[in-house]
Amino acid sequence: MMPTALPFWCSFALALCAAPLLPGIINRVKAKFAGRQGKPVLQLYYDLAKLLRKGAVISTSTTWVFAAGPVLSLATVFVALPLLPLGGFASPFAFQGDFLLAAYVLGLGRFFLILAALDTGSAFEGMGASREAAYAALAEPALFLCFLTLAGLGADEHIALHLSLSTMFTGTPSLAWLEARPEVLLLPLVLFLLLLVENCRIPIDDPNTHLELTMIHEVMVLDHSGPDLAFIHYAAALKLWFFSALLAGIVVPAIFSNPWVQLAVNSAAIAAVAVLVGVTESIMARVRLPRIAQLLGGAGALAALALMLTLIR
Amino acid sequence: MELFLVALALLVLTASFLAAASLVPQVPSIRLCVHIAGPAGIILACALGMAGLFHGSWGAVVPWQAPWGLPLGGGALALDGLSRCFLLPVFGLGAVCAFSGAASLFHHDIGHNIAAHWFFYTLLVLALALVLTARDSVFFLISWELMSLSPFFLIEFDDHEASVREASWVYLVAAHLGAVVLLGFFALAWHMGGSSSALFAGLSLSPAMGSALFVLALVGFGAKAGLAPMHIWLPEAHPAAPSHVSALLSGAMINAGLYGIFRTYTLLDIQGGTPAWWGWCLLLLGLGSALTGIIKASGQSNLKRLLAYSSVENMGIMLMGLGTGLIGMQTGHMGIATLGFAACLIHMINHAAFKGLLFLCAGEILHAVQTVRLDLLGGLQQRMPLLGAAFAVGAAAIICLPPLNGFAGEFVLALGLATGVTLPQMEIQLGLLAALTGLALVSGLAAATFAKAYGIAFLGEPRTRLAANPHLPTAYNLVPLAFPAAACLGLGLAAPQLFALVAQALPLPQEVLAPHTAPLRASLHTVVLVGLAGMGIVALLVLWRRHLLRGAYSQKNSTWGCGFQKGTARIQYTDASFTDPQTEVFSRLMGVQVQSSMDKGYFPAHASYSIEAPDRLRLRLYAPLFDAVRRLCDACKIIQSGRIHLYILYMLATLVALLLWGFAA
Amino acid sequence: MVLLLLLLLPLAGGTAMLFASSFTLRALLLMAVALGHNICSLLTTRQTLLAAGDPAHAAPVALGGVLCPDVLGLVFLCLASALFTAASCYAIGYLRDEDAKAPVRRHFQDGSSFTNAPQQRFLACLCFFLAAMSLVTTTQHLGALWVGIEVTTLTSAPLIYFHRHKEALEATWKYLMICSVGIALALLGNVLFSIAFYPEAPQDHNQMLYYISHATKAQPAWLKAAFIFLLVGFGTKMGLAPLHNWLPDAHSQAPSLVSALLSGALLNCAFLGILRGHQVLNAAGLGEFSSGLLVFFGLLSMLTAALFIVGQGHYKRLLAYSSVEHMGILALGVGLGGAAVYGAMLHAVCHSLTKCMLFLLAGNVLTHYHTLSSYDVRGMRWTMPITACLWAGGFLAITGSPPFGLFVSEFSILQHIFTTERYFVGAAYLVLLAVIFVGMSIPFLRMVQGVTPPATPPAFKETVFNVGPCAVLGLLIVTLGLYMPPWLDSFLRQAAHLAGE
Amino acid sequence: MATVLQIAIILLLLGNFAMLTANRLEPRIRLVSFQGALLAALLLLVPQQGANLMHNLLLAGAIVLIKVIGFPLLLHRTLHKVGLASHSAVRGSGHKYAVISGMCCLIFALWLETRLPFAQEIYPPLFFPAALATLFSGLIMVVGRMRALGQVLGYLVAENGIFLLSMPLMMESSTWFELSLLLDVFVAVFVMGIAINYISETFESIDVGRFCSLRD
Repeated sequence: MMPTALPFWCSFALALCAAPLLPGIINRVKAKFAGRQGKPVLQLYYDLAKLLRKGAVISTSTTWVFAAGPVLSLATVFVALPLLPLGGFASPFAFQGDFLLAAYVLGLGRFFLILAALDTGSAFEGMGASREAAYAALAEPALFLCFLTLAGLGADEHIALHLSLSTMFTGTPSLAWLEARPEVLLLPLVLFLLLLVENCRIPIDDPNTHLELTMIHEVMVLDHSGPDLAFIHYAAALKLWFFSALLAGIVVPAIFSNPWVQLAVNSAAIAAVAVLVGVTESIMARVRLPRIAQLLGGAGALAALALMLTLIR
Repeated sequence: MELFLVALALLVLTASFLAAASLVPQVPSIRLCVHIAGPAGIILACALGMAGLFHGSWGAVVPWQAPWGLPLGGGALALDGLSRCFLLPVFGLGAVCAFSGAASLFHHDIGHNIAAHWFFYTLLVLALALVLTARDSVFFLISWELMSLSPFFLIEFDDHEASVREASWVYLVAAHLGAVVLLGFFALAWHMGGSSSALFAGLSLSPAMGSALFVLALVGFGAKAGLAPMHIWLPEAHPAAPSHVSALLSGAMINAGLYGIFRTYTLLDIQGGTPAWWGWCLLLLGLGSALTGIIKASGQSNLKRLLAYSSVENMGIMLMGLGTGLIGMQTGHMGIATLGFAACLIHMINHAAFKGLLFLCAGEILHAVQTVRLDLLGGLQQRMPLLGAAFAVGAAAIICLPPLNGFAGEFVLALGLATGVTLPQMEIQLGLLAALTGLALVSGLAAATFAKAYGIAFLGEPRTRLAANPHLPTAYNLVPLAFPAAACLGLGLAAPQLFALVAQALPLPQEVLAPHTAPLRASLHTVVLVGLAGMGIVALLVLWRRHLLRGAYSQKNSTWGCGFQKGTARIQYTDASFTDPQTEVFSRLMGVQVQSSMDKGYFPAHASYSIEAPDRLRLRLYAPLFDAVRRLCDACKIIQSGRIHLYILYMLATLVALLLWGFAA
Repeated sequence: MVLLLLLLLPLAGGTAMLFASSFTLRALLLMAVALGHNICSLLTTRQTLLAAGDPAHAAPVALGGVLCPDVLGLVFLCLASALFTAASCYAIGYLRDEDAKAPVRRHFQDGSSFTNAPQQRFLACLCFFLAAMSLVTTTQHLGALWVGIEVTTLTSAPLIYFHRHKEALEATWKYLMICSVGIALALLGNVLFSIAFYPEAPQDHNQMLYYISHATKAQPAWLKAAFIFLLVGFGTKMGLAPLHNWLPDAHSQAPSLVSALLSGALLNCAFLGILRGHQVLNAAGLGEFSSGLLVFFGLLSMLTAALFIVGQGHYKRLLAYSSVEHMGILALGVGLGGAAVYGAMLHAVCHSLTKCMLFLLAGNVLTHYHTLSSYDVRGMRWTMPITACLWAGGFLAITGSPPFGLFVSEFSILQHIFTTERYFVGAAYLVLLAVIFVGMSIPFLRMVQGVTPPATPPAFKETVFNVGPCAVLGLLIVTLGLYMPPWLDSFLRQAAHLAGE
Repeated sequence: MATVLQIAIILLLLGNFAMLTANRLEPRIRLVSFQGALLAALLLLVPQQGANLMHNLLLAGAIVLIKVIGFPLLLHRTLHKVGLASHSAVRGSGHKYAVISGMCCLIFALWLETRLPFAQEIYPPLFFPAALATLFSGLIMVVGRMRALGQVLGYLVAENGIFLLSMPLMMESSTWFELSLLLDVFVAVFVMGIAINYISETFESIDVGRFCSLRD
């Protein structure tokens, strides 16, 4: 894969534009499973447009931190996204260890969202913030293990940038499992689980419930309204795209000579991930909160297993 | 070097002035004089010292011979890259904390002997500077002990409180026990090298002797650095000390322990190469400290204790860097070595900036609200926006978020560990990667912990009346905070330059370093660029948001209570409830004690939930140990029974025993 | 002549003291004795050092050769002289205050009434005590040394019994009895030395010179037996465990200035007795035997001191046990030989100065707080700031922390332990020092820190007399920790050389 | 001459045992003075290397003056002052232990004699163990006696033992020294006597077994 700038930037533009589609697809799939018509696929676009036009109700308890939360959560996803090899094309920003930067940048967004939640002084938002902080901490080792496994696959210090997302997620793994390394198949599983955690989907979190006591992400943004809420929704969609792109980077082999075909296949894979999320949400129930930690521990263990198997070879 | 020496001379001068002033009656004119001259002298000396550090090449070794009057040892001093790196926080924080201390002590000190306080402060800075430059065992030990003892007098500033007395005692004992091990270390090194300064010229040793020295150094210096099983003095001493002192101790003094370990390693030349277990030992100890520190920190509700435990965590991260460097050296992988050593030094410098900032902020909170217990705070951001912003910067920096400075150190370390995947030996790969995973967990927990620290203390509604009406800090109080805050941001943006500076101090030949430093500098440049881009995006988004809201109808209202209309500050999440999800996972490790009570029935009128995480190591290991020794001693006191007949019998028995022993053979 | 004055001056001063009726006269007399003795001892030291360096100078000799000082003894002579000066300064203030109080006083513990011994007698004994120590430190005749030490016991017993209450009497009796018996054993040691050299005997009074030069002809078995008796005998007086039992009682009950002299000067004199024996055994090639015993008793004393220091609530007893510890270190240092002997000499100097200061300060504390229990003394730093400052500094000094002199001596001993690769001794030494530090830190800090108990009398006046000598001593020990004058260094090195370096 | 010497030595040993068994103070004081007399006799009997008769006579006179006359007078005076003269018997069960330990000491002294090389017959036969046993008996008396005066007597006996040991070594030049020793001991006993006076005044008893208020 040549670091071709044009297809990459096209993929980036696609991501920015098409990200709000993913929740729509998920909702549509869920509705189909439930036998309902469901919301339009473009519902989030309408919502965003409406929210951006509206004013905001801001709590008297809050300070600038409250406003910084949505802004930073959106800005950080903006920054993290181009570090990925979008559409299967190596990022022009790729450097050794960029996966660390991406992870920490996303962490920055999450940190400020948590603070914004605490800034309202609401008990419910504090609840969400506390859970978000704890589960994010537990998810981090699993994510790192995934990255390291992928780095280990191509382990050779003579390859420049062997510790870069652009090397990890541009088709090597899929080629590897095609070469009879089935342990690599564990990785999509773990990453999918992490996607569910990071984006607050069932079975970890239920974005549509009406019971605040059981929510994680949604309850954190109860007080945000207007453009703030729009930023948050959009950032969430972009983050979903981010993780879907990770998955797509693993499963789509880099065998296409035409970059536009590759872009198309990649995007299709991302859409497929959204469908998969929808299916999962439809067929699974939400787990109890104390089980989430175990689930994350399990994900970490699987990733560690994958890493060890990779290293042994 | 000349500037550095002038700085030392100025410190000596200030110290003697303060010593003289502390012995005369504390009349107002003298107090005023001390208030102004003491901190001013320290700040000036620190500024001179700082200038001295940057004067000349960073990596160059500049020796100097101080006059020496003792029958043992000698006055050899030298500035080299490593010393310069560790002196950076000493002079930087030394000045900032003196400024902050001067501002906070100016009004509050009736009855205290302020001159004595500043005297010991000056002594601490001076002794630190000497420790970091001494090149002779006896000189080093004397400086070390001065450095260990003077904080004791700073910590016990408010000695009318029993907890402060207890804390200062714990500090003193820990410091002294560490120093005793160091006495053994230096005496052994002297024996091995043949002279008191031989150690500092490098010792060539057998593996067994080298390892003995290494272990002694690790225990002795580790006690000062607050490494995991020996960290117990940190969470006691820091809450007790005045905050400007805590900041200096945590940001500069405990580094001296790390310096000792680092320096010792560079000086020991083991025949047949460094034993492999050294590096692993350091890495494991570092990871253990980091995890212990952060897990304990997350369970604390006293902000200063939390910060103290976080120092344990950060020292652990630095030690992990050192261990990684050692492993890299030992396996011949210079890239990993470079990254590891550099991570250690970068994180050390950065830690000084943000930990100093956070402790100073904690001091201002204490000053404003009279408490640093998180469950009594809240809403301070609204009331003290600048202080809150400073704390937010510190918190974001300490959890290593880009573009602030903390990220660079952790990035370099993680990269070093991740490079492990390219190594041929599987066990080394696994070890390094496991450490990286641990590091990820540590950083995740750190984020949760500092979200709690900042969120509960500064955000939301005030939980008490005092927090609602804090005693607002003056500009004099806030100005000192600006320096470390600026350092947090500036060092983050200057990460490549910082790395270049640190690289000159590494214990590796420059030609070995060169192929590994260039790519890393490039990476760091990209990080900075991305950071700048991110800041640009944030700025744009802020402007856009403002534009959007300007046109639209906006209003201020109280927080939505999800239908619960009588929202008071008491229904907010507290630090205990915030920690609850982590407590469920780590309760064993955290050692939390949960106290919850609730009235029976469907509509309990009263309920409370609080958690406490006392140091179990202290309560279950050290306290019983000390108690057992004491009981043993008490039991042995029976031999002094007060009866003169017995005493003479002892003499008789001794005489007969000696005669039997002497003539039986 | 100067040498003889060392003896005659305090004797004459003491006799005159018995007839001095006014307080001012007594004070002047005391200061005159102290200063005169100081000058004499310095002159003697100078003469001896000159004679040692250059044969053209005549070494000072007096009383037909009985008084014939060597460098080793002079170290202890100068110490005794300096400490006596400090104690006399303190005594003036102390006795003036005692005079001002009611003649019949209440004991602060059991409330029984007691009186003080007459001041004339007290001061006379103090002067005689000094004379006896001068004899001990300037003679080379073991018999005269023995007599001198016996006389120190007899003259210091009345000093301990200055406050005539039950505890003081008990302490005095124990001191008198235990030390008399101990010294009797030392006398037997002297006799056994003579037997070892039998039928030869020294023709003049410089026994040490004779013994050392003829040591190889002596019977080793008798020399060993003699050393055992000397060690047990003078060890009792010096306070080596397990022979130290009188020491905490006497030191705690004596007036503080007497404790200071006992601990700082007298114990050293007894140590000199052991050193003499060690010199002879060294010369006879039996150094290993005596060194082994000294190392053993040194460590045992440190251990015993550690056991009693931990959990000790009585601050003067604490200081007394600390003396046991330091005597142990001295014995250890001399026993180790080599560079450690120099360390031991330096240690003797620094310990004497530090301990003297601490005991004098303890006197101030006792005067102000009327209690010997460290639990009842709080907040010294508020009520008596200079005393508290010196007290805290003294604590750090006595536990061997820099920048005080004892650090240098303790470290040089430690360094020598490692140089001779006696790692277990080194480990034990370090562990015991650490335990003692922890044990001492608790009561010392408790006394300095905190809030003054409400029942304490309002103010304590810190005068030139009660803190002046302490401050000077404090200054000296800090100086010794940072700078060692070359003349002192060479002085101590010569002494160490004599003591078997 | 030698026979007389041996008899004196045997008498010395018997005196030791008598003192160890004696209950009352007065006979013990008499026994001590008897021992002093024996000492003076032995001084004249023991062959010495380089001393002349005049000096020996002088020294023997001093011994008689101090040990045979001085001490008993001093002690009796103290005894009367303290008021213990008539009812001085103490019922004690410790005496059998005292005798047993006395025997042990004698055995120990005999053993020690076999271990030490004696140059040119310094001591007549039995002299060394007897002297050493005297020393140890004195120490046992100090350990075993509850009353201050008893301890002083023990101290005197121990001192006598040492004096005995030094006897054959005396020579011309050391006479002044032996004299000063005697004087020293005398002053010591004198000071002890004063202390006993104070003890009896303060405690209304001279039982030092009660001295245990200074302890840890």
